[in-house]
Amino acid sequence: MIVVKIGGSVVCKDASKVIQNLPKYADRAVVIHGGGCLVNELLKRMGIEPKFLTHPGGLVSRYTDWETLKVFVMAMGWINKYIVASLHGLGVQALGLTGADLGVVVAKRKERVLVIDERGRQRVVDGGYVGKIAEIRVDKLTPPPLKVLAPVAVSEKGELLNIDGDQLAFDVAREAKAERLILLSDVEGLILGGKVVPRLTPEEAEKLVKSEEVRGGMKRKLLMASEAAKLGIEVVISSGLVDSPIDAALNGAGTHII
Amino acid sequence: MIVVKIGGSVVCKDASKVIQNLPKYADRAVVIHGGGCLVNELLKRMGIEPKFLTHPGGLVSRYTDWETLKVFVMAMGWINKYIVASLHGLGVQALGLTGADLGVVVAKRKERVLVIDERGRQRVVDGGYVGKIAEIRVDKLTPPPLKVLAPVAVSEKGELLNIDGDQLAFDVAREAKAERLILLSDVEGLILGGKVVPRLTPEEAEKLVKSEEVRGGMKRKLLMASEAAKLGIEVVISSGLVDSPIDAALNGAGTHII
Amino acid sequence: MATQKLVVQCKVCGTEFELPEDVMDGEIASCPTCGARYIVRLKGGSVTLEEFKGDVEDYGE
Amino acid sequence: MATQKLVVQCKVCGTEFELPEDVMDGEIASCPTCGARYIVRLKGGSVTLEEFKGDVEDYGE
Ligand SMILES: [Zn+2]
Ligand SMILES: [Zn+2]
Repeated sequence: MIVVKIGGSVVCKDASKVIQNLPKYADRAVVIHGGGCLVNELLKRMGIEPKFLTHPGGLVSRYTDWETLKVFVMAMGWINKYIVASLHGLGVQALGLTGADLGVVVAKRKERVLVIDERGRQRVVDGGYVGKIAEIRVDKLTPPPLKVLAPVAVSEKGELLNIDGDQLAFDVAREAKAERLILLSDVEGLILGGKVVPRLTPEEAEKLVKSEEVRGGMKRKLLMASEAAKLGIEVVISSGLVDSPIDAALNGAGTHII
Repeated sequence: MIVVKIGGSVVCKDASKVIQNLPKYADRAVVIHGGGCLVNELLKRMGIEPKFLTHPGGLVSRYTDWETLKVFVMAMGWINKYIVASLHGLGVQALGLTGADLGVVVAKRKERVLVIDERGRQRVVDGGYVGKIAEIRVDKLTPPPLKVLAPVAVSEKGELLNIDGDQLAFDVAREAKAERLILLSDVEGLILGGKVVPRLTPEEAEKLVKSEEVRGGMKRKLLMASEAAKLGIEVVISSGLVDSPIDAALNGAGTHII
Repeated sequence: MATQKLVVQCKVCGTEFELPEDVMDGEIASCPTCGARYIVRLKGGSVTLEEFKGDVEDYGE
Repeated sequence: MATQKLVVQCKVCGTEFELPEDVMDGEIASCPTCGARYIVRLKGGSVTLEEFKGDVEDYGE
């Protein structure tokens, strides 16, 4: 099985190339998509001010209150159904899911988080509707039919929760003992010195995470990739905007962590 | 099998009573929901002006352009996943679907519609993203697990389409040869002379459709109900806002067309 | 430039008839002789008549 | 009404200590003697200390 993560940057720029390439893999892939960019656009359009939390150590994270959760689920719902409908047009019967459907992704709500408040004091506040993945029912995700999974989980209490798409893709790949995890975004791979790094061992990836050469989202991707590679899952970080991006990734494009 | 339609008025006012009553019927129901009120609220909030078409004969219908379709699918997606997640909290593994998922509801886009334009002349214009149900794959809707279906269909070309929820519920009931179709809304049934009419034959329902005593949405409900009743499906029009509304409908509350 | 008259010919009875000056794409036009109805198509400056078989949705639902 | 001092007692070493006047619900307070940390809970006008076991998410991801 291969796990294909369609990053938000691909979703918002041009998902057509990936979608057209998916039918070929319909009987052996699981698709996970992002869409943060559409969430931001919608929040803006609806005049909802983004809220942030500052954590001890200075890390700032988005605060998902009830209203933001609603927008998150709605935006992901549109992306999910757009992909599924497009696949229908290409002759593939796909099933779009959130974690709530059949309880495929159960998460624990971060009920209490420690923040530094506006007065500079440490305070414990409600964590909002963000989840930490607790259980994946991978038997429900195995193709056929092709499953298209949104980064939305459910809590035991029946709450919908915002979860991280890369983390979800990684967890699904691990639980499914997938052969490959393909992370498609708008970058061609890990770029060092102006060139795509074709291949990394898990150890090299880990070293890079600790270095200054790699930033933010790529850091997290490499960290997860090195973990996955140690479990025998080949991780590919490559572009979802090129022609036949899945074929390309399997044929050596991008950065392979193996 | 019973088909339970949760009308938009129930969704927007208080869906908790129906949701709490659903687990009991999880192994023999199919749920279809509406949500027009949330669509309107979202359109307003996003500053999207509702567009309308005037048809020969004076009938006015909402025009679903691409932007409106997006909002429609997003609003329905939230409602769908909210119901599914709530059921998860009650211990029921449900599967939320649009017609695009597994191709369960295929519709034909109304590509050309006849309108009276602003100058009073007849004109053929693009019909927008509205669908006429063409095929329902009822084998994919049979419980278990409990399916929760949004009024969104897919075209053969892979377009998402807005379809009418009552029509969908009626078509699913017919295709599934359901015993009962329960239409839950914010009214207690067909009210004549200040009282709920407990029972109607299909012929009586048809007569009422032609009379002046019944208006708008209720007219359409009665028309479909009389058709359904002739096929041996008992239709119940009752309130979704009371305690255990499905139990109540099955125990004689509301208007039964049989 | 003088206003150009939009003259079309009925495919049923051959009558030539004039379309209103402000005719829009998709508008329904009827032949004054035989009553045949057409959808007026304006594309790239040319006018064509498309048969109107009444096969459009009237949104009656 | 005179400002009421918010005095609480450490559950570990028994030291009584004062909370800042503008303390908010959920705020972390430390015992000045033993360093034990608490979550301050303000409910219905009364102040209680909840043990802070550090079992809150720090959002590290
Ligand atoms: Zn003629
Ligand atoms: Zn102490």
